[in-house]
Amino acid sequence: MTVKRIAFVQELLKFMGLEGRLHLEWISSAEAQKYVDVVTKFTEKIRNMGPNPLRAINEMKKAG
Amino acid sequence: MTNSIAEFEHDSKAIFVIGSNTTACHPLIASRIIQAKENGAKLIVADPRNIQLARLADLSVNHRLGSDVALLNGMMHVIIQNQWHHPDYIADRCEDFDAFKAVIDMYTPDRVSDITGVAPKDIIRMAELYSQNAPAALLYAMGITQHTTGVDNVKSCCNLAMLCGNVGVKGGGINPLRGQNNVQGACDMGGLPNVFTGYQPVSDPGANKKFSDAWGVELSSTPGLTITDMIEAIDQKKIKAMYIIGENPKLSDPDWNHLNHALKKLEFLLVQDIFLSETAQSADVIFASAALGERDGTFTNTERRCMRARKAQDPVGNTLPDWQIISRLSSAMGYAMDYDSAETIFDEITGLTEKSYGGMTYERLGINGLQWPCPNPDHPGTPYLHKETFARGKGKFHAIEYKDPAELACGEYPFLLTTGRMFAHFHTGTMTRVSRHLDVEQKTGYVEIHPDDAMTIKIKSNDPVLLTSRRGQMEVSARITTDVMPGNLFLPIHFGENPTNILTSSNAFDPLAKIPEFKVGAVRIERLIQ
Amino acid sequence: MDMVKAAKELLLQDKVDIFLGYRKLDGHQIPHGFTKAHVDDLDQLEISLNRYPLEKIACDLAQKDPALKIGILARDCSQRALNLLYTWDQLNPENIETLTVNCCPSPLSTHGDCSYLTPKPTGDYKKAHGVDYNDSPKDFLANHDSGERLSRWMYEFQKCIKCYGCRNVCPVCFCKECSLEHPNLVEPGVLPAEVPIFHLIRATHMAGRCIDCGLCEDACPAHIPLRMLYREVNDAVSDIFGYVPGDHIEKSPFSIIGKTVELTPAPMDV
Amino acid sequence: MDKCIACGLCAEKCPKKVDDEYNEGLGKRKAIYVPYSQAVPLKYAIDDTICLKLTKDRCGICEKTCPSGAINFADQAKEKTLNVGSIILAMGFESFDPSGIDSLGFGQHPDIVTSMGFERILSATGPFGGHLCLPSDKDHEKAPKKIAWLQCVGSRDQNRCSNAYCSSVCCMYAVKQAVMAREHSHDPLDCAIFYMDMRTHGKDFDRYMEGAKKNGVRFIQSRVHSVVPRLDHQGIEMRFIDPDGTIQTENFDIVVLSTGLQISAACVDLANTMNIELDHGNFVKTDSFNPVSTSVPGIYACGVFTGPKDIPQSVMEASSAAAAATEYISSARHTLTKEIVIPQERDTEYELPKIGVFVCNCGTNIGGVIDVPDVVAYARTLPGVTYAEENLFTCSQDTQDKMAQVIKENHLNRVVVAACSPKTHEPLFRQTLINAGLNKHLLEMANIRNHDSWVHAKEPARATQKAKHLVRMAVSKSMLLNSLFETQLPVTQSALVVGGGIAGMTAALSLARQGFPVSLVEREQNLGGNARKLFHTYMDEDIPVQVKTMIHQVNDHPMIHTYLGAVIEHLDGFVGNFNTTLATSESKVTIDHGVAILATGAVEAKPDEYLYGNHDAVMTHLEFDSLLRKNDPMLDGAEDIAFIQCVGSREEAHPYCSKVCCTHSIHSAVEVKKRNPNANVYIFYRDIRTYGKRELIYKQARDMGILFFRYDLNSKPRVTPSGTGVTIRILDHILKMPVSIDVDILCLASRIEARDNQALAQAFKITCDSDGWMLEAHQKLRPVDFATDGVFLCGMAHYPKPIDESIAQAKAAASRAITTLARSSISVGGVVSRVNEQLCSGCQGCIEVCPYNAIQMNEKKHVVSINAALCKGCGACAAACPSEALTLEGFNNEQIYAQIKSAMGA
Repeated sequence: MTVKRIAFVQELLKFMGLEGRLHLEWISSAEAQKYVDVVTKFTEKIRNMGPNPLRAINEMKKAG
Repeated sequence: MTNSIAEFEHDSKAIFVIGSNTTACHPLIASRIIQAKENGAKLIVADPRNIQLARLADLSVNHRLGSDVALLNGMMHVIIQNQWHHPDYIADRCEDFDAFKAVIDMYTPDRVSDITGVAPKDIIRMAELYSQNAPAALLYAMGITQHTTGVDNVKSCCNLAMLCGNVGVKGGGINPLRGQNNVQGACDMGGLPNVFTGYQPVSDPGANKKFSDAWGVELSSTPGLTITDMIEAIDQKKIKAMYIIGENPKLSDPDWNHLNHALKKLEFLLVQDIFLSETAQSADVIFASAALGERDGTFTNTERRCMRARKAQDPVGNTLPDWQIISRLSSAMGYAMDYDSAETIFDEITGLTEKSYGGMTYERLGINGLQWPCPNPDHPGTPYLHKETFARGKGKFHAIEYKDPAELACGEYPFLLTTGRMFAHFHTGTMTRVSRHLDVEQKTGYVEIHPDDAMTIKIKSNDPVLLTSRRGQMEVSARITTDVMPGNLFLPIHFGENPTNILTSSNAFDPLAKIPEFKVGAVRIERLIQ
Repeated sequence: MDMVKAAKELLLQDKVDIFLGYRKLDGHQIPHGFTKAHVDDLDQLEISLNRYPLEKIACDLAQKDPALKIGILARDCSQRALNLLYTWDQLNPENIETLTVNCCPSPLSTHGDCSYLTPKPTGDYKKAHGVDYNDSPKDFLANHDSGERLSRWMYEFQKCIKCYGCRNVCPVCFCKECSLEHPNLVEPGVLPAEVPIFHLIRATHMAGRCIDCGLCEDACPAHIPLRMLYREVNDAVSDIFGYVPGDHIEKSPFSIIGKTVELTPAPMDV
Repeated sequence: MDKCIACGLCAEKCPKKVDDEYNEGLGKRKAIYVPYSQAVPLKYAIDDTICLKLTKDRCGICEKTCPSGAINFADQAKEKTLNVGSIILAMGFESFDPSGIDSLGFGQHPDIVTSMGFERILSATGPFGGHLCLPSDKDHEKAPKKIAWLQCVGSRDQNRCSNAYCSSVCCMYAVKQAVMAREHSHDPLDCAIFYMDMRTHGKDFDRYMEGAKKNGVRFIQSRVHSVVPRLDHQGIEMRFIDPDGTIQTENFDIVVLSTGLQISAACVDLANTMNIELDHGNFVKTDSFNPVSTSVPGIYACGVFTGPKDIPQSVMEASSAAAAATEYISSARHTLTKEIVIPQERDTEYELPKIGVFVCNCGTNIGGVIDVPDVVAYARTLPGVTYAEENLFTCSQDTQDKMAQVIKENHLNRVVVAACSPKTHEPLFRQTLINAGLNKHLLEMANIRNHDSWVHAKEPARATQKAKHLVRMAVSKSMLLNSLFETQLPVTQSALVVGGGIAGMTAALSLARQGFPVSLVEREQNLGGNARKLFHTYMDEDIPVQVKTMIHQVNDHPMIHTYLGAVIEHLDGFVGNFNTTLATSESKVTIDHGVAILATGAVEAKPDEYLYGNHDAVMTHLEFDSLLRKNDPMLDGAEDIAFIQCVGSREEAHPYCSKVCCTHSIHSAVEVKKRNPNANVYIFYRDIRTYGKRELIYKQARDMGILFFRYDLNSKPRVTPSGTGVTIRILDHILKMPVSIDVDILCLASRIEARDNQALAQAFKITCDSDGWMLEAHQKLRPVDFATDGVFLCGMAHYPKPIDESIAQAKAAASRAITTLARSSISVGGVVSRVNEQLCSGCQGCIEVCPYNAIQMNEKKHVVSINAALCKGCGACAAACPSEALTLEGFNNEQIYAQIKSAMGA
């Protein structure tokens, strides 16, 4: 169910121009290293993508 | 409104919205504005708050509360300086231009900027957008009128429209957006102290005779009192009994304390409403009236369109349509009214209001209604006014100087409070707060405060705060938002538990129109320790 | 007229207790429930292009009286809506009789489209800054980079005046409590409706549910191209799960846990 | 031992280091140590052979370091006498030590490791922290590019060692290691497995192997000749003969020796002491019909001690041994139990939240990194918190008592424990709340150890900050906690067993012998199932005779009621309270039962190839067994007999191994050869899968001159009629030439096929996998349970298996069933979902997503309802509900949002 929902929401976010900001990974409690790798990699990736564009839009009260 | 709603979408090349939070208060007019925008019209928004429409505007400015005259004068200054005005139109159709220009000449962008807080370049750009995209429609609402300078503000709007030849033009005009669905109709029907239907003055002997003859009684030729005056009169025991129909002054009139004090002095209060409003709760007798959908009748909306409202079901319980209640009361008091239907009344109205309603019948109103003036049965109605000439003949330019609002921020009351509507509720909430969906949207009152100010007084979102004005004190929770400018607060008017009129002043009103200054007042805000 | 006769028959033969259609009243065409007691009202039955989610009225009626037999004037979109409502057990197909009207003379009708919605005019400003009503989701995705997609949709969402018209008119919105009114999900009391979460939540709820009738877009006073948004949502569902809501009476992929669809999470692309 | 709280300070300070045997010598441990990180109980022990204090009376630093005074050098091994009714031996195995085999080079190069060693390398708790690197690289950085696995090291080998048996598990673990190594590796990794026969006969194992092949793991059929570390230190050279017969040389970075399983000398000694009979491989001697019984009554064995086997089989046998052991002493059940006294629970519903926060130092586990006093001070400032304190060890018994006291004195009504994982300690702290008179669900934990101090040991300041965040989140959630209540439902203490084959009968007998009434349902008119048609087991036990005995036992047992010719028509209820309607040809019966065991078995598929059905000489196993049973004259006339393996198995349509056929064919071949030594017997196979002790009859068959021809899926044998016999043509894989053989009888090792269990699955709310086998709750750890509580499985309904395994599984199912049956009531409620009927639209999306079938539709109200007895509190329904009508108690949206909001708004 989760993978279905995530796959869908990823598509939706892509359509909205917000791709890459949602990621799903299964990590068991025994896979500490994988957890660290995934979280580090994802954090790095999001950091490289720059600040959340939605924040800018919601603070932008005036157009043009 | 001089013009029609549909024109904004199809005909206007520029739309200037000032003192109107259109998406929240007139959403379907806002819909037209959005559509106009998407069809290529320029949109200019001037409002002390960051309203939603500002996000879509080509240019939006936040001028200081109460600085409308200065802003408009500043725009006109720029227009005249740049020869963007319409000298032919002015020469042909208007008068008193020179005196007006003399005042305008003094409102340089720099000076206006000092008063309004709007950058000179924005003033210039506003002037350009408005004057260089014809026809341009000017829209305003209570943000213009609810001031001590309300009449001045309106006149300034008119000046601007005339200056650019925008009056009497399809897609242009001066368009005050009415606050209720039928406030136009109520005024048309003489719901004012000084006129009969169709603005025929009670003091005009011809009109007075016409109505006296029609109704078989001699009518007074002295104008009555405005609400503001009435409260004073009650206070002075000049008025002892009051009959209130479909209004909730306990929440809508200024200075709650003063009003309550006065209402207590009444010997008899009769309220007629569909809900048990705050005012009805203190009545001696209540007449329960039928609601929309339970009665026939007409409404005349903001674009002067008179439309039929049809009964869909019988009134609930023993409620009656207002016209039947009034008829019975009148009959009981000795003046027999025996109308058999709303249509009979409408026919009497059209017969006595020849110039504007004379050509209307229920049959002609059909689905879409008719816009007055519609003087005879063949007249198609009038989408926009002042087409060839102004109603009064020449369009009069008024030379208007900027005046400060009655209260300014000071050491003791460092914040300026403005009031208004929010999108989920209507007026005093009698009708909307009983809707589950709208209640979910906003359950109770709040005060909007800028994040910088919130930081200064150390409050977080939803923290309770205490508001104090020269009239009274009120507790309310804070909503932190950049929708208001630093130094300003905004309080919605819908919530009886946080009545804005505890804070607003009844002494500050427009000298002519007597409209209270709901839009500016000085207050203090303090954090309430939990 | 055949349709009037057929509807009268349904009522007179007690095949249905109520027949939902449109009636002309004072020049308005409004939804109306015709009953056996007033069977001659059916002479005023209107089969114009007017649309209203009659299925939604049917749901309300069925909720009050689950045994009520309901007849419905059904177009292509109504049929899809009904299928969807059967799927989600909001209506019992055994209690529903439809009289089909072909409102879609266009060849597109077989694709579940409705020619009544002739291409909508899209203003220049909107074309430049917003989303064209008539663009296809795939073209939109192909022709705009992600920053532009974002800004265009945010422009559209910022127009929202939170009238809830899209939800209220939607024939397949049947929840008793709506997530859009949940203060933990969408900030209440502000305009525009919280950007973009309000519309994304609704889009998510439309996944595997929207039957593309276009009523929401017709209803939207802010001219947000909702139909295109939900089309994309359905395209995604169809691409990922091969499911087209309203096509048949079958469960949505979001309500089935089993192995119907094998998916693995997409790898993280850096 | 009671005092040790496993803080690890002692081991940190201990100066003495030795090779860590747990990590196969690849790492070091101290003289005071925990054998491995998941050890239970988690207590430190002193190795008295190397401890400086104990050997030389020096050092003693651990005693000074220990914060809880748990070190006792004077502790001595003590002898204890226990009086017991039965004994279970589960002593496991030791891995074969390949040091003695020169040609494999073990010990000559660090990069030649045993499979156990490699397992440690891949493990996160292993010597390199789960980082795949060359053991020879001191920095543990250099990653291997090529790894080889050598199968059958210490198994199927009487030359280099004396382990003639197959170790059963090595093929599968080698494939697993290869797949995992590739997953661990950042760069492309070449993995090659050198094998004789790939024995991946377990459930879903073949699929896994095919997946590995597809993903590029190489499988090379070859017995490796020699493994030589290269002199130039460029890896390890391997020489082998490829399937074409060519000698090849290939270099690898790591060579893994897939070492077999064997029984340790200590185990052999113990068995001898107990007079337990062992077989040639030193495994406990058992028979197929009593797979967990030793030769001594009352002593049972399970796991590898009775023969090589994998985890699921070991787990099954363990339950099975438990059943056998309790059968023996069932009259003593409940004779030693004690009642617990619980204080009256306080009603806190109308109290304002008074939150107590207990922050644990966990010795230095937390306190060594996180500034605990700072966290406590911070906790005091949080809204709702009226009490906060610091504990050295929150989980210690005295702290527990103190906590209960504090809760009572301060009238706390919410408790937040900031310590370790709720997984291990939540039950303990819940008990503390119970002891303090609070509802046990008014507890919230913040895991500041596993989630914080352990992972951020190098950043103490930020770890403290994070601890504050975690505490704040827990506090904000705890504010919204409610008391949750459980109710008791009575259990119907009887069982339903579906299927009257060997498995079903075994389960029924086991339950009945332990005093529980059983209803045994069989669809046919007689008991026995497939077993009635079989001949002998591979151990030469006469199956029909044994089955007859079993049927008698069932029929004679007063606690078993057998329904023949009956099918399940309808089933209601849930664990402890099932209600089943059976239909026989004459009547319908309704049975109340607390549990159900499904043992519906499987069937032999009818082949659709090799002339089956078109030629009298071609038959299946069951048909051939019938000839053997009846001493059919057809056998006497047969001079040439052939068997074809994998008929319909391990193919695209049926990608599983039928598991029993290799042994069956070989056993039949041997039987033929015994009866007629001159007969020519041929077996056409793909991999011979005579796992475990079965390997011995494979050897016997070869010794007797039975001929084996390997074929692969691309070149299956072709069979054509030739008179009364048939001709088989095949490409010989050694000669590379077509061979044609005329035979009188061709026996096809036909696939074993699952029955159509759809109706049953629907009734019992269980699932079947894509091959039709019933799906157990967990393939390794819960092999006889279903996800649905109170329903168990055994026998071939689960997967094809021989009689001994069926019986073991049947006893295991009985054993698991008794965990429910032995109780008079079950608790229901607590962390379960709840329906708000006002909000439910009756769309039933939740019903579809509930993996436990705990949600029903109430057609009358058009809303759903939750069966708290079935709900496991997974929350899938709450997530699926579009209108938030469903709430998971203890994890409701408000609580989760409160936590998130608290996390975001620092």
